[in-house]
Amino acid sequence: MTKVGPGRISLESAVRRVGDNGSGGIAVFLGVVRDNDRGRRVSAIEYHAYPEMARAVLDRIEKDLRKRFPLGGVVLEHRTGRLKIGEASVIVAVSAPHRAEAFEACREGIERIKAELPVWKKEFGPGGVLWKEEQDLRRAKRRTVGASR
Amino acid sequence: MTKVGPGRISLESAVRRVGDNGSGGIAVFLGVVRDNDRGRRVSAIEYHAYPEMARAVLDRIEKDLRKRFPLGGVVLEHRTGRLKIGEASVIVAVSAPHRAEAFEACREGIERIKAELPVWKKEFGPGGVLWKEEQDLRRAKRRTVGASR
Amino acid sequence: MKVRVLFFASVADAAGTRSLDAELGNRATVADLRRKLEKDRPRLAGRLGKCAAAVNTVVVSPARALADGDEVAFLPPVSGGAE
Amino acid sequence: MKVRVLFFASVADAAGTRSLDAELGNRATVADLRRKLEKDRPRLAGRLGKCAAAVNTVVVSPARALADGDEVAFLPPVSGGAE
Repeated sequence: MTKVGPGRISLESAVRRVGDNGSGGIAVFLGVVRDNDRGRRVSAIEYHAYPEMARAVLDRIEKDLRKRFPLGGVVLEHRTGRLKIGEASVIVAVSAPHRAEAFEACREGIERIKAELPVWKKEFGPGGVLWKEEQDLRRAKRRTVGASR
Repeated sequence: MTKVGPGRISLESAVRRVGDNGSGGIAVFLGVVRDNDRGRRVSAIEYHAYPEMARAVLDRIEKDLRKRFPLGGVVLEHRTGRLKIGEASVIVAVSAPHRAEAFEACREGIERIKAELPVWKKEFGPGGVLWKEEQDLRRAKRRTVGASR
Repeated sequence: MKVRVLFFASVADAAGTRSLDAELGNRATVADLRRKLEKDRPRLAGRLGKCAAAVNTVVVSPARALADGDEVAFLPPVSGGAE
Repeated sequence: MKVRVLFFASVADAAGTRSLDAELGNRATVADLRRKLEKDRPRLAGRLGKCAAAVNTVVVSPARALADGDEVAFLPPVSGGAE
Protein backbone atom coordinates (compact mmCIF):
# COMPACT_ATOMS: atom_id res chain seq x y z
CA MET A 1 0.00 0.00 0.00
CA THR A 2 1.42 3.35 -0.99
CA LYS A 3 0.44 6.97 -0.39
CA VAL A 4 1.73 10.47 -1.16
CA GLY A 5 -0.14 13.42 0.28
CA PRO A 6 -0.69 15.88 3.10
CA GLY A 7 -2.38 13.52 5.59
CA ARG A 8 -0.54 12.73 8.84
CA ILE A 9 1.41 9.46 8.87
CA SER A 10 -0.05 6.98 11.38
CA LEU A 11 2.45 4.44 12.64
CA GLU A 12 -0.24 2.38 14.38
CA SER A 13 -2.28 2.17 11.19
CA ALA A 14 0.74 1.27 9.05
CA VAL A 15 1.72 -1.56 11.36
CA ARG A 16 -1.86 -2.84 11.53
CA ARG A 17 -2.00 -2.88 7.74
CA VAL A 18 1.26 -4.84 7.28
CA GLY A 19 0.34 -7.38 9.97
CA ASP A 20 -0.18 -10.89 8.70
CA ASN A 21 -0.67 -14.16 10.59
CA GLY A 22 2.26 -15.82 8.83
CA SER A 23 4.70 -12.99 9.56
CA GLY A 24 6.96 -13.08 12.58
CA GLY A 25 8.85 -9.87 11.98
CA ILE A 26 7.77 -6.31 11.27
CA ALA A 27 10.45 -3.74 10.44
CA VAL A 28 9.59 -0.06 10.33
CA PHE A 29 11.57 3.01 9.37
CA LEU A 30 10.18 6.41 10.21
CA GLY A 31 11.84 9.57 8.91
CA VAL A 32 11.16 12.55 11.14
CA VAL A 33 11.94 16.25 10.81
CA ARG A 34 15.08 17.12 12.78
CA ASP A 35 15.92 20.46 14.39
CA ASN A 36 19.10 20.76 12.33
CA ASP A 37 20.63 19.86 8.99
CA ARG A 38 24.38 19.40 9.29
CA GLY A 39 24.62 22.16 11.83
CA ARG A 40 22.11 24.58 10.27
CA ARG A 41 19.13 25.14 12.60
CA VAL A 42 15.75 24.12 11.18
CA SER A 43 12.31 25.14 12.49
CA ALA A 44 10.05 23.47 9.90
CA ILE A 45 10.18 21.73 6.52
CA GLU A 46 7.89 21.91 3.54
CA TYR A 47 7.76 18.89 1.25
CA HIS A 48 6.72 19.41 -2.37
CA ALA A 49 6.03 16.41 -4.60
CA TYR A 50 5.29 15.65 -8.21
CA PRO A 51 2.34 13.60 -6.98
CA GLU A 52 1.43 11.51 -10.06
CA MET A 53 5.02 10.41 -10.54
CA ALA A 54 5.65 9.92 -6.82
CA ARG A 55 2.71 7.50 -6.65
CA ALA A 56 4.02 5.59 -9.67
CA VAL A 57 7.52 5.40 -8.12
CA LEU A 58 6.21 4.10 -4.76
CA ASP A 59 4.09 1.48 -6.55
CA ARG A 60 7.14 0.36 -8.52
CA ILE A 61 9.25 0.12 -5.34
CA GLU A 62 6.54 -1.97 -3.61
CA LYS A 63 6.36 -4.29 -6.63
CA ASP A 64 10.13 -4.73 -6.71
CA LEU A 65 10.36 -5.38 -2.97
CA ARG A 66 7.67 -8.06 -3.20
CA LYS A 67 9.58 -9.68 -6.03
CA ARG A 68 12.83 -9.77 -4.05
CA PHE A 69 11.54 -10.66 -0.58
CA PRO A 70 8.76 -12.97 0.77
CA LEU A 71 6.79 -10.10 2.28
CA GLY A 72 3.42 -10.26 3.99
CA GLY A 73 2.50 -6.57 3.93
CA VAL A 74 4.20 -3.43 2.64
CA VAL A 75 3.34 0.21 3.47
CA LEU A 76 5.22 3.07 1.78
CA GLU A 77 4.05 6.61 2.50
CA HIS A 78 5.49 10.09 2.05
CA ARG A 79 3.82 13.14 3.49
CA THR A 80 3.72 16.51 1.72
CA GLY A 81 3.16 20.06 2.96
CA ARG A 82 4.58 21.85 5.97
CA LEU A 83 5.85 19.71 8.86
CA LYS A 84 7.06 20.66 12.34
CA ILE A 85 10.11 19.26 14.16
CA GLY A 86 9.46 15.67 15.24
CA GLU A 87 6.69 15.01 12.69
CA ALA A 88 7.07 12.00 10.41
CA SER A 89 7.67 12.70 6.72
CA VAL A 90 8.12 9.14 5.49
CA ILE A 91 7.34 5.61 6.64
CA VAL A 92 8.41 2.22 5.35
CA ALA A 93 6.80 -0.77 7.10
CA VAL A 94 7.09 -4.39 6.01
CA SER A 95 6.26 -7.75 7.49
CA ALA A 96 8.04 -11.00 6.65
CA PRO A 97 8.29 -14.52 8.07
CA HIS A 98 11.77 -13.84 9.47
CA ARG A 99 13.59 -10.76 10.67
CA ALA A 100 16.50 -10.78 8.21
CA GLU A 101 14.11 -10.34 5.26
CA ALA A 102 12.09 -7.71 7.08
CA PHE A 103 15.18 -5.61 7.82
CA GLU A 104 16.62 -5.93 4.32
CA ALA A 105 13.37 -5.05 2.58
CA CYS A 106 12.76 -2.07 4.90
CA ARG A 107 16.26 -0.72 4.31
CA GLU A 108 16.00 -1.16 0.56
CA GLY A 109 12.62 0.57 0.56
CA ILE A 110 13.87 3.73 2.27
CA GLU A 111 17.09 3.84 0.21
CA ARG A 112 15.09 3.74 -3.00
CA ILE A 113 12.64 6.38 -1.77
CA LYS A 114 15.54 8.70 -0.94
CA ALA A 115 17.11 8.16 -4.36
CA GLU A 116 14.06 8.06 -6.61
CA LEU A 117 11.00 9.74 -5.14
CA PRO A 118 10.26 13.11 -6.79
CA VAL A 119 9.90 15.06 -3.56
CA TRP A 120 11.79 18.22 -2.64
CA LYS A 121 12.18 19.93 0.68
CA LYS A 122 12.29 23.56 1.66
CA GLU A 123 13.91 24.20 5.02
CA PHE A 124 12.78 27.05 7.27
CA GLY A 125 15.15 28.36 9.92
CA PRO A 126 16.69 31.47 11.50
CA GLY A 127 19.06 31.58 8.49
CA GLY A 128 16.12 31.96 6.08
CA VAL A 129 14.32 29.64 3.70
CA LEU A 130 16.25 27.34 1.42
CA TRP A 131 15.50 24.56 -1.01
CA LYS A 132 17.57 21.55 0.00
CA GLU A 133 18.99 20.94 -3.46
CA GLU A 134 20.28 24.53 -3.59
CA GLN A 135 22.08 24.14 -0.27
CA ASP A 136 23.66 20.96 -1.55
CA LEU A 137 24.89 22.77 -4.67
CA ARG A 138 26.40 25.59 -2.59
CA ARG A 139 28.09 23.11 -0.31
CA ALA A 140 29.54 21.23 -3.28
CA LYS A 141 30.86 24.51 -4.74
CA ARG A 142 32.47 25.46 -1.43
CA ARG A 143 34.17 22.08 -1.32
CA THR A 144 35.45 22.50 -4.89
CA VAL A 145 36.82 25.99 -4.17
CA GLY A 146 38.51 24.70 -1.01
CA ALA A 147 40.05 21.77 -2.85
CA SER A 148 41.51 23.86 -5.70
CA ARG A 149 43.54 26.11 -3.40
CA MET B 1 14.49 2.23 28.45
CA THR B 2 14.01 -1.49 28.99
CA LYS B 3 11.16 -3.68 30.23
CA VAL B 4 10.38 -7.36 30.76
CA GLY B 5 6.91 -8.31 31.89
CA PRO B 6 3.33 -9.26 31.05
CA GLY B 7 2.11 -5.80 29.95
CA ARG B 8 1.11 -5.32 26.30
CA ILE B 9 3.76 -3.76 24.06
CA SER B 10 2.70 -0.35 22.76
CA LEU B 11 4.34 0.65 19.50
CA GLU B 12 3.01 4.20 19.68
CA SER B 13 4.40 4.67 23.18
CA ALA B 14 7.78 3.16 22.26
CA VAL B 15 8.17 5.48 19.28
CA ARG B 16 7.10 8.50 21.34
CA ARG B 17 9.70 7.61 23.95
CA VAL B 18 12.61 7.28 21.46
CA GLY B 19 11.66 10.51 19.67
CA ASP B 20 14.24 13.26 19.97
CA ASN B 21 14.48 16.62 18.19
CA GLY B 22 17.96 15.89 16.87
CA SER B 23 17.04 12.50 15.42
CA GLY B 24 15.99 12.12 11.80
CA GLY B 25 15.54 8.36 11.71
CA ILE B 26 13.59 5.93 13.87
CA ALA B 27 14.01 2.22 13.23
CA VAL B 28 11.69 -0.28 14.88
CA PHE B 29 11.60 -4.04 14.93
CA LEU B 30 8.52 -5.77 16.23
CA GLY B 31 8.48 -9.53 16.76
CA VAL B 32 4.97 -10.95 16.53
CA VAL B 33 3.54 -14.41 17.18
CA ARG B 34 3.13 -16.30 13.89
CA ASP B 35 0.59 -18.99 13.13
CA ASN B 36 3.32 -21.52 12.34
CA ASP B 37 6.85 -22.49 13.27
CA ARG B 38 8.63 -24.07 10.32
CA GLY B 39 5.42 -25.73 9.19
CA ARG B 40 4.08 -26.73 12.60
CA ARG B 41 0.76 -24.96 13.31
CA VAL B 42 0.75 -22.67 16.34
CA SER B 43 -2.31 -21.25 18.13
CA ALA B 44 -0.61 -19.37 20.99
CA ILE B 45 2.75 -18.94 22.69
CA GLU B 46 3.71 -18.62 26.34
CA TYR B 47 6.90 -16.72 27.13
CA HIS B 48 8.67 -17.50 30.41
CA ALA B 49 11.54 -15.34 31.61
CA TYR B 50 14.15 -15.26 34.32
CA PRO B 51 13.05 -11.70 35.02
CA GLU B 52 15.92 -10.35 37.15
CA MET B 53 18.51 -11.57 34.68
CA ALA B 54 16.46 -10.55 31.62
CA ARG B 55 16.31 -6.97 32.93
CA ALA B 56 20.06 -6.94 33.51
CA VAL B 57 20.69 -8.31 29.99
CA LEU B 58 18.45 -5.68 28.34
CA ASP B 59 20.14 -2.90 30.32
CA ARG B 60 23.54 -4.18 29.22
CA ILE B 61 22.42 -4.31 25.56
CA GLU B 62 21.11 -0.74 25.75
CA LYS B 63 24.39 0.43 27.28
CA ASP B 64 26.43 -1.31 24.58
CA LEU B 65 24.25 0.07 21.76
CA ARG B 66 24.63 3.60 23.10
CA LYS B 67 28.40 3.12 23.21
CA ARG B 68 28.55 1.93 19.60
CA PHE B 69 25.99 4.26 17.95
CA PRO B 70 25.05 7.95 18.40
CA LEU B 71 21.52 7.15 19.54
CA GLY B 72 18.86 9.56 20.72
CA GLY B 73 16.46 7.11 22.37
CA VAL B 74 16.43 3.33 22.87
CA VAL B 75 13.47 1.13 23.86
CA LEU B 76 13.97 -2.61 24.42
CA GLU B 77 11.00 -4.61 25.70
CA HIS B 78 10.08 -8.28 25.90
CA ARG B 79 6.64 -9.43 26.92
CA THR B 80 5.99 -12.51 29.05
CA GLY B 81 2.94 -14.70 29.54
CA ARG B 82 0.49 -16.13 27.02
CA LEU B 83 0.22 -14.35 23.63
CA LYS B 84 -2.17 -14.86 20.73
CA ILE B 85 -1.29 -14.91 17.02
CA GLY B 86 -0.39 -11.43 15.83
CA GLU B 87 0.49 -10.07 19.27
CA ALA B 88 3.91 -8.48 19.74
CA SER B 89 6.38 -10.32 21.95
CA VAL B 90 9.39 -8.07 21.53
CA ILE B 91 10.16 -4.53 20.38
CA VAL B 92 13.40 -2.76 19.60
CA ALA B 93 13.05 0.95 18.77
CA VAL B 94 15.92 3.40 18.35
CA SER B 95 16.33 6.92 17.06
CA ALA B 96 19.51 8.31 15.52
CA PRO B 97 20.57 11.35 13.50
CA HIS B 98 20.79 9.28 10.30
CA ARG B 99 19.13 6.17 9.02
CA ALA B 100 22.20 3.94 8.63
CA GLU B 101 22.94 4.11 12.36
CA ALA B 102 19.29 3.60 13.27
CA PHE B 103 19.04 0.43 11.15
CA GLU B 104 22.32 -1.02 12.38
CA ALA B 105 21.56 -0.39 16.06
CA CYS B 106 18.04 -1.83 15.72
CA ARG B 107 19.34 -4.96 14.02
CA GLU B 108 22.10 -5.45 16.57
CA GLY B 109 19.58 -4.99 19.39
CA ILE B 110 17.24 -7.74 18.21
CA GLU B 111 20.11 -10.12 17.36
CA ARG B 112 21.51 -9.78 20.86
CA ILE B 113 18.07 -10.23 22.44
CA LYS B 114 17.57 -13.44 20.46
CA ALA B 115 20.98 -14.76 21.51
CA GLU B 116 21.21 -13.61 25.12
CA LEU B 117 17.85 -12.89 26.72
CA PRO B 118 16.83 -15.58 29.23
CA VAL B 119 13.34 -16.09 27.83
CA TRP B 120 11.84 -19.39 26.73
CA LYS B 121 8.76 -20.10 24.72
CA LYS B 122 6.14 -22.81 24.92
CA GLU B 123 4.19 -23.32 21.72
CA PHE B 124 0.54 -24.38 21.78
CA GLY B 125 -0.95 -26.03 18.71
CA PRO B 126 -3.03 -28.93 17.41
CA GLY B 127 0.10 -31.09 17.76
CA GLY B 128 0.23 -30.41 21.51
CA VAL B 129 2.33 -28.23 23.77
CA LEU B 130 6.08 -28.05 23.32
CA TRP B 131 8.96 -26.03 24.72
CA LYS B 132 10.82 -24.51 21.81
CA GLU B 133 14.25 -25.70 22.96
CA GLU B 134 12.97 -29.30 23.08
CA GLN B 135 11.71 -29.10 19.51
CA ASP B 136 15.05 -27.75 18.43
CA LEU B 137 16.83 -30.66 20.11
CA ARG B 138 14.54 -33.19 18.40
CA ARG B 139 15.10 -31.53 15.06
CA ALA B 140 18.87 -31.56 15.56
CA LYS B 141 18.74 -35.29 16.45
CA ARG B 142 16.68 -36.06 13.36
CA ARG B 143 19.21 -34.22 11.22
CA THR B 144 22.08 -36.12 12.86
CA VAL B 145 20.38 -39.48 12.29
CA GLY B 146 19.66 -38.55 8.68
CA ALA B 147 23.23 -37.44 8.08
CA SER B 148 24.80 -40.63 9.50
CA ARG B 149 22.93 -42.94 7.13
CA MET C 1 3.15 20.32 -31.33
CA LYS C 2 2.43 21.46 -27.81
CA VAL C 3 3.78 19.92 -24.57
CA ARG C 4 3.01 20.64 -20.94
CA VAL C 5 6.11 21.55 -18.88
CA LEU C 6 6.37 21.14 -15.08
CA PHE C 7 8.95 22.76 -12.80
CA PHE C 8 9.64 21.99 -9.14
CA ALA C 9 11.33 23.46 -6.08
CA SER C 10 14.19 25.91 -6.80
CA VAL C 11 13.69 25.50 -10.55
CA ALA C 12 10.03 26.54 -10.26
CA ASP C 13 11.17 29.61 -8.31
CA ALA C 14 13.68 30.46 -11.06
CA ALA C 15 11.10 29.86 -13.80
CA GLY C 16 8.59 32.02 -11.95
CA THR C 17 5.96 29.33 -12.53
CA ARG C 18 5.28 25.68 -11.78
CA SER C 19 3.97 24.87 -15.25
CA LEU C 20 3.63 26.24 -18.77
CA ASP C 21 2.77 25.09 -22.27
CA ALA C 22 5.53 25.07 -24.91
CA GLU C 23 5.19 25.02 -28.71
CA LEU C 24 7.81 22.87 -30.43
CA GLY C 25 8.64 21.83 -33.98
CA ASN C 26 7.97 18.27 -35.07
CA ARG C 27 10.56 15.72 -33.93
CA ALA C 28 11.74 17.98 -31.11
CA THR C 29 13.56 16.18 -28.28
CA VAL C 30 13.82 16.81 -24.55
CA ALA C 31 17.18 18.52 -25.25
CA ASP C 32 15.50 20.85 -27.77
CA LEU C 33 12.82 21.75 -25.22
CA ARG C 34 15.51 22.44 -22.61
CA ARG C 35 17.40 24.80 -24.96
CA LYS C 36 14.21 26.64 -25.88
CA LEU C 37 13.21 27.10 -22.23
CA GLU C 38 16.66 28.37 -21.25
CA LYS C 39 16.56 30.88 -24.12
CA ASP C 40 13.04 32.09 -23.24
CA ARG C 41 13.78 32.32 -19.49
CA PRO C 42 17.39 33.31 -18.83
CA ARG C 43 17.09 32.57 -15.10
CA LEU C 44 16.73 28.88 -15.99
CA ALA C 45 20.13 28.87 -17.70
CA GLY C 46 22.42 26.26 -16.10
CA ARG C 47 19.59 24.91 -13.98
CA LEU C 48 17.74 22.59 -16.32
CA GLY C 49 20.99 20.80 -17.16
CA LYS C 50 21.21 19.68 -13.52
CA CYS C 51 17.68 18.24 -13.66
CA ALA C 52 16.56 14.80 -14.72
CA ALA C 53 13.68 14.88 -17.20
CA ALA C 54 10.54 12.75 -16.99
CA VAL C 55 8.04 12.35 -19.80
CA ASN C 56 4.60 11.30 -18.60
CA THR C 57 6.15 10.42 -15.18
CA VAL C 58 8.91 8.19 -16.62
CA VAL C 59 12.55 9.36 -16.52
CA VAL C 60 14.00 9.63 -20.04
CA SER C 61 17.26 10.60 -21.76
CA PRO C 62 17.74 14.07 -23.37
CA ALA C 63 17.55 12.44 -26.82
CA ARG C 64 13.99 11.27 -26.22
CA ALA C 65 11.63 12.52 -28.97
CA LEU C 66 8.51 14.30 -27.73
CA ALA C 67 4.93 13.92 -28.91
CA ASP C 68 2.04 16.35 -28.88
CA GLY C 69 0.36 16.40 -25.47
CA ASP C 70 3.33 15.02 -23.54
CA GLU C 71 3.87 16.14 -19.94
CA VAL C 72 7.56 16.94 -19.43
CA ALA C 73 8.83 17.42 -15.88
CA PHE C 74 12.26 18.80 -14.97
CA LEU C 75 13.32 17.21 -11.70
CA PRO C 76 15.99 18.79 -9.47
CA PRO C 77 17.99 16.33 -7.34
CA VAL C 78 15.43 14.78 -4.99
CA SER C 79 15.48 15.12 -1.22
CA GLY C 80 12.69 12.91 0.11
CA GLY C 81 12.73 11.43 3.58
CA ALA C 82 13.86 13.45 6.54
CA GLU C 83 17.55 12.92 7.20
CA MET D 1 26.92 -23.80 52.36
CA LYS D 2 23.50 -23.40 50.84
CA VAL D 3 22.68 -22.07 47.35
CA ARG D 4 19.37 -21.28 45.66
CA VAL D 5 18.85 -23.18 42.37
CA LEU D 6 16.52 -22.02 39.57
CA PHE D 7 15.21 -24.12 36.67
CA PHE D 8 13.38 -22.91 33.55
CA ALA D 9 11.21 -24.21 30.72
CA SER D 10 11.70 -27.92 29.85
CA VAL D 11 14.32 -28.28 32.57
CA ALA D 12 11.88 -27.03 35.22
CA ASP D 13 9.36 -29.61 33.94
CA ALA D 14 11.99 -32.36 34.21
CA ALA D 15 13.05 -31.20 37.68
CA GLY D 16 9.42 -31.07 38.78
CA THR D 17 10.09 -27.65 40.31
CA ARG D 18 11.25 -24.16 39.33
CA SER D 19 13.51 -23.71 42.34
CA LEU D 20 15.09 -25.53 45.28
CA ASP D 21 17.80 -25.06 47.87
CA ALA D 22 20.92 -27.22 47.69
CA GLU D 23 23.48 -27.99 50.41
CA LEU D 24 27.06 -28.15 49.16
CA GLY D 25 30.51 -28.68 50.66
CA ASN D 26 32.92 -25.76 50.90
CA ARG D 27 34.69 -24.85 47.65
CA ALA D 28 32.00 -26.56 45.56
CA THR D 29 31.84 -25.39 41.93
CA VAL D 30 28.98 -25.07 39.46
CA ALA D 31 30.07 -28.43 38.00
CA ASP D 32 29.83 -30.03 41.47
CA LEU D 33 26.30 -28.65 41.89
CA ARG D 34 25.32 -29.96 38.46
CA ARG D 35 26.56 -33.48 39.32
CA LYS D 36 24.75 -33.45 42.67
CA LEU D 37 21.46 -32.32 41.05
CA GLU D 38 21.67 -34.96 38.30
CA LYS D 39 22.30 -37.64 40.95
CA ASP D 40 19.40 -36.49 43.17
CA ARG D 41 16.96 -36.09 40.21
CA PRO D 42 17.64 -38.69 37.52
CA ARG D 43 15.25 -36.95 35.06
CA LEU D 44 17.72 -34.07 34.93
CA ALA D 45 20.50 -36.34 33.67
CA GLY D 46 21.83 -35.12 30.31
CA ARG D 47 19.76 -31.93 30.54
CA LEU D 48 21.84 -29.70 32.80
CA GLY D 49 24.88 -30.25 30.59
CA LYS D 50 23.02 -28.52 27.74
CA CYS D 51 22.29 -25.49 29.91
CA ALA D 52 24.40 -22.43 30.51
CA ALA D 53 24.77 -21.58 34.19
CA ALA D 54 24.35 -18.11 35.68
CA VAL D 55 25.37 -17.14 39.20
CA ASN D 56 23.53 -14.11 40.53
CA THR D 57 22.32 -13.37 36.93
CA VAL D 58 25.81 -13.47 35.37
CA VAL D 59 26.77 -16.36 33.07
CA VAL D 60 29.76 -18.29 34.44
CA SER D 61 31.94 -21.27 33.54
CA PRO D 62 31.42 -24.70 35.20
CA ALA D 63 34.66 -24.19 37.19
CA ARG D 64 33.22 -21.17 38.99
CA ALA D 65 33.40 -21.60 42.79
CA LEU D 66 30.13 -21.00 44.62
CA ALA D 67 29.52 -19.04 47.81
CA ASP D 68 26.85 -19.40 50.47
CA GLY D 69 23.64 -17.64 49.38
CA ASP D 70 24.40 -17.66 45.65
CA GLU D 71 21.50 -17.92 43.19
CA VAL D 72 22.41 -20.44 40.50
CA ALA D 73 20.23 -20.60 37.38
CA PHE D 74 20.42 -23.34 34.74
CA LEU D 75 19.47 -21.79 31.40
CA PRO D 76 18.25 -23.94 28.48
CA PRO D 77 19.03 -22.51 25.01
CA VAL D 78 17.05 -19.25 24.85
CA SER D 79 14.25 -18.57 22.41
CA GLY D 80 13.25 -14.94 22.90
CA GLY D 81 11.63 -12.88 20.16
CA ALA D 82 8.97 -14.34 17.92
CA GLU D 83 10.46 -15.76 14.77
